[in-house]
Amino acid sequence: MMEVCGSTNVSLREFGCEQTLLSRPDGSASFVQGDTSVIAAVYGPAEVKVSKEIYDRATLEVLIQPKVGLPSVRERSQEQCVRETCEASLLLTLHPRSSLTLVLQLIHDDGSRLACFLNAACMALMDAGLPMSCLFCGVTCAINADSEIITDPTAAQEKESRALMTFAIDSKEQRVMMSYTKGSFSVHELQQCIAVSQKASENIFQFYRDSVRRRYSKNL
Amino acid sequence: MAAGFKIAEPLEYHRSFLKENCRPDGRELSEFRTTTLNIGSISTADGSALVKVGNTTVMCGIKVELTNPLVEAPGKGFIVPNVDLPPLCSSRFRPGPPGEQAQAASQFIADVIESSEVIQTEDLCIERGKLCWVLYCDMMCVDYDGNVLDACIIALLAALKNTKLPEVTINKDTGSTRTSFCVFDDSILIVDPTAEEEGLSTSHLTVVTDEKERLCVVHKPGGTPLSAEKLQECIGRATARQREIQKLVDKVVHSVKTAQ
Amino acid sequence: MSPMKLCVPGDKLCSTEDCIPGTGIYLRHGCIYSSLTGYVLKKNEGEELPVISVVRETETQLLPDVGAIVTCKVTSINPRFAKVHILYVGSTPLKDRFRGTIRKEDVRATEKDKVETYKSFRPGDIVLAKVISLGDVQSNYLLTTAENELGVVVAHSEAGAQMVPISWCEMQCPQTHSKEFRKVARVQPEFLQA
Amino acid sequence: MPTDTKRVRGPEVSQSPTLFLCKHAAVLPSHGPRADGRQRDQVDVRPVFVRCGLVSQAKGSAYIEAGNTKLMCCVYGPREMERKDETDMKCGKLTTDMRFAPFSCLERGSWIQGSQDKDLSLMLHESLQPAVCLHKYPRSQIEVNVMVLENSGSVLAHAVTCASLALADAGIEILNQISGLQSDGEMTEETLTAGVRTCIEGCYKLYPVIQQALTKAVRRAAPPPSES
Amino acid sequence: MFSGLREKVGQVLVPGDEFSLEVQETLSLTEPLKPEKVLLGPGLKRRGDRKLLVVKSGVLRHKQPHVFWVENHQRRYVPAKGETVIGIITVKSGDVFKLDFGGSEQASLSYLAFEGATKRNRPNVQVGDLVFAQFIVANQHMEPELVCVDSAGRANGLGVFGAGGLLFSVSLGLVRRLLRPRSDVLSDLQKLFPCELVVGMNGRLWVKASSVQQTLIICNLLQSCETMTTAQRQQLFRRAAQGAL
Repeated sequence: MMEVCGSTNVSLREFGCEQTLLSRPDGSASFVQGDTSVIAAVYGPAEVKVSKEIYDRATLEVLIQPKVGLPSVRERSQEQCVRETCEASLLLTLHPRSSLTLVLQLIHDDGSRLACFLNAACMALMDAGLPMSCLFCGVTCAINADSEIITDPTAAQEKESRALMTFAIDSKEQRVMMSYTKGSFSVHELQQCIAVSQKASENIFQFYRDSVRRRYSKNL
Repeated sequence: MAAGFKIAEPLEYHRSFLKENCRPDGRELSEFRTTTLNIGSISTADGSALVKVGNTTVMCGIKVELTNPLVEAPGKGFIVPNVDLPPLCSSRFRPGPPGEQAQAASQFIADVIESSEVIQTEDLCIERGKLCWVLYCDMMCVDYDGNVLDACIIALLAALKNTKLPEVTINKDTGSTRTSFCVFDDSILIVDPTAEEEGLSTSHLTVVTDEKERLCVVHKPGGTPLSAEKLQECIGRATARQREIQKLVDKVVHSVKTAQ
Repeated sequence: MSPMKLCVPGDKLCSTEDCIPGTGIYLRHGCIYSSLTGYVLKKNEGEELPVISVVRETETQLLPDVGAIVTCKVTSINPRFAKVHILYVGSTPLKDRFRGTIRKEDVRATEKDKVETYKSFRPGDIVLAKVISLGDVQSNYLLTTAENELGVVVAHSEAGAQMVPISWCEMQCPQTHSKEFRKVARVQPEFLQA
Repeated sequence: MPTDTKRVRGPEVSQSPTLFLCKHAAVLPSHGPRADGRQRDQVDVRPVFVRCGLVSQAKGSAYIEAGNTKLMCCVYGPREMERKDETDMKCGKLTTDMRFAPFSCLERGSWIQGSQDKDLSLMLHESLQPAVCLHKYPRSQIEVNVMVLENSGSVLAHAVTCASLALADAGIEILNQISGLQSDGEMTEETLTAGVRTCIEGCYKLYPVIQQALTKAVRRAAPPPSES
Repeated sequence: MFSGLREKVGQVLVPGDEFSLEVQETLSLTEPLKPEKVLLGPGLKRRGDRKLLVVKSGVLRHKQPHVFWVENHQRRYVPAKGETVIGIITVKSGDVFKLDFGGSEQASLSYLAFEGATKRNRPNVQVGDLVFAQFIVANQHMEPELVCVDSAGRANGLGVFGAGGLLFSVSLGLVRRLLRPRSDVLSDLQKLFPCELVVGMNGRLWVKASSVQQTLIICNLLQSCETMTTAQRQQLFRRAAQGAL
């Protein structure tokens, strides 16, 4: 792993999470990062449409609902990112010919929304008890005009940034599962951002573990 | 019965090739397919280009229109990129509105334009707050055999170079090129995947670089995780590819100019 | 050898008095016309007149026909039937997906009422089968494996290894040596090699 | 108009700059040679370039270029019926889809298929239906997709030609090659028959071109089978 | 043996946690020398020969000698052979009924899988009926199959039921708590009202008490049990017994 230089800020905003907050879905979670907030709901394994049936694994669908209005092309592209990340961590072959649906509702957007979608998705999948080979989390990094790296930026910080990167990191080896970038940057900056995200992911995974422990505290 | 093996066990079939460091179509792991480019072939469009990367064929047509700039961005014009994957190009697409893949591709192209600053939207403004240009860039896939995003970017770039705006000059000095990679079995990297290889691989990675070899987009929509070293390897390959494509585009644009 | 004659659809080839119509052609007003682009082939099959056909080397068969031997992949099974995807008709690969059904009573020729689909096929198996009917509006192509040469040709064990047939109803995993039940086709060496 | 959420959207209204240029006299001269120098009332077909089997993914494909009109057609199938309830046990189904690329006309086309496209699809279907031996493809469908890359007149006619080429290239049994020509304008009965006659004559002229393209494609695809 | 795993029993695990199944080099004298096989329940998967992977979040549980599983609050039921569930008949077709049991596909139930049923003497079962049945086929490859007879051909409590009662759903975790031997919730409930209770492993419960009111009270009590500690529950039951609800 690369050395994280001293000037970069690995601080993350305050997190919040609640599992099983909805009664209808098979699994649900809300995830809050600062003022950004997302609710995720998972349905399945349920019956699958014949046209979408895959004979040796489950079919996963991801739907992202923006705060207002209909989902647009931007949501579609983020859906693809979330879906493929979930597909890589879920053990889909254990539920062949069935469907999984993940609905992500944006409650409030104050930056790092893709990261928040990923975190909410992971908590909801865990809540639904779907078999997963590892956990994943999302981290957004912004590079501002002074070439400083800001983790988990707010909407205002995102706007001022020169480049914006979101990574999904897996819990096993802290490798990059997904990357989504905007703006231009050097190779060195990319490597730095990845290193920072990997460091930040440790905090998030610890947070995951703590909130699951809290949830099961009654059963201990 | 080799053909039987290919259809019945496609993954095993590809693995048996990769073991030998080659691919079913005879290419090496890091070898691109032949790329050809033809520009200005559509007279009804203001700029057009046809790109073939192996079998994959993408046509980009640009239509230029006039409109009013937005109140919140009075000094900016518009670029509206859309990728169309019609049922014509592969049996996997159905008629009707664009599917998820086409939509994600459109968004990707829009991101590339914004990040690489291929065109400054400020340059498309004719009179501040009153009149500006809108460039409708439609990329139409005619033959879908993998790596469509690469072909789309090349087509877009070439078509933009081919576009002439009446009485307006645009500086289009930054070009950008992308390179697609596929990850097989979590560890083997291949470039310029065909449709079949795309379907079997576990992860995709797309790197876009500009002329100054800065990175514009590093897009990896999920899939199996990748270490930082592998990523570095991909970026190195992408910059090399960028130079090749730049040369190709320049050559074709130049040849068209001299022909006029 | 003289170069073969090429024809396009609508070409008049000869009169019905000269040849017996084969494939890739149609009859109109006592004449034989081509309905395909391809090579004109005349074959003498011991009868008075030669059989005339138009053939294309690439794709001879576009659709599964009754009586055709097909190669398919099992996609799902339930106690009454197995659902398959047809991959090949004869030796011609199909570009598009066609679905077929092997009903429990069509799995084998003897002791039909003792057949258990789960002991005959598993999802993912590659099966050789024969088309017995095109089915009806609601159903798929109906297939049978009730012949010695038909049945499972490639199967993977629970451990993931390709299994070796040991009898007409059992296969063995080379790794764990566990045996699994299948309706095994009589060994066809060329397929196993691949 | 409902907003299109499935594409990257631009400004709500925009005009083509050609609207602001002064229009040249749009009236066609009723005598003398046509604008591109071809003769009136004669079988003077634009030079046609035809090629088969260009699209790797399709079962059969064809590209036609006549003057500036450029069309592409792909044939997929026969494949399983998409909708189970429409399955016909005796006869296959032919579906046609004809679309214009947004940059194919002088006016930028909308993304959503207009009624014109649907009408053309239907007419294309009607011209092809009788020629295809659908009874040979029970319970399956054959899809014909046409994409107009550049429109400079006679689109439907060339679409028909192109589609029949692609069908033949796909190895789907058809009774005859069809080619189309179009003549436009309001017609009296007399000029109509004359028009039809010139069209038929023109089609004959097209025929060898088509034949050549097809045989070339077949030769490329496969060597002649040995005579046995 | 499996000390790594043993240490974690009763603790919360999350997907991705790994354990080694390596046999220790120093064998303790108190444990038998013969290497024993570990039995893995829900939430645990073998990875290769030596590794064990946690795939679901929850509390690790252990039963002698070497049975381990992860207990979690899953709501969606995944069928397993031998489990008994409450299903609703949805279709009668040919020789089988189709049942909805809340899983990813419908289960089949043969006409002949009822006590005393023969080809002539078909059981009287209608669409919409509730059936208490046991899985004899339940795996990822096949359509699940249910029966209403045991291996001896007896009903043994299985079959059609449910006139006048109330069917509702709870979490799978609560069902397992109810079915535990000497279940505390169940014993508390028995003290309250006399009632009939059918518990399906698929999270469906059916209750019938002497009056509609009592049925509804039991239903509400059971549903609220999920999120309560033992003390809270006992207090609630006491209030119910006093007629406060």
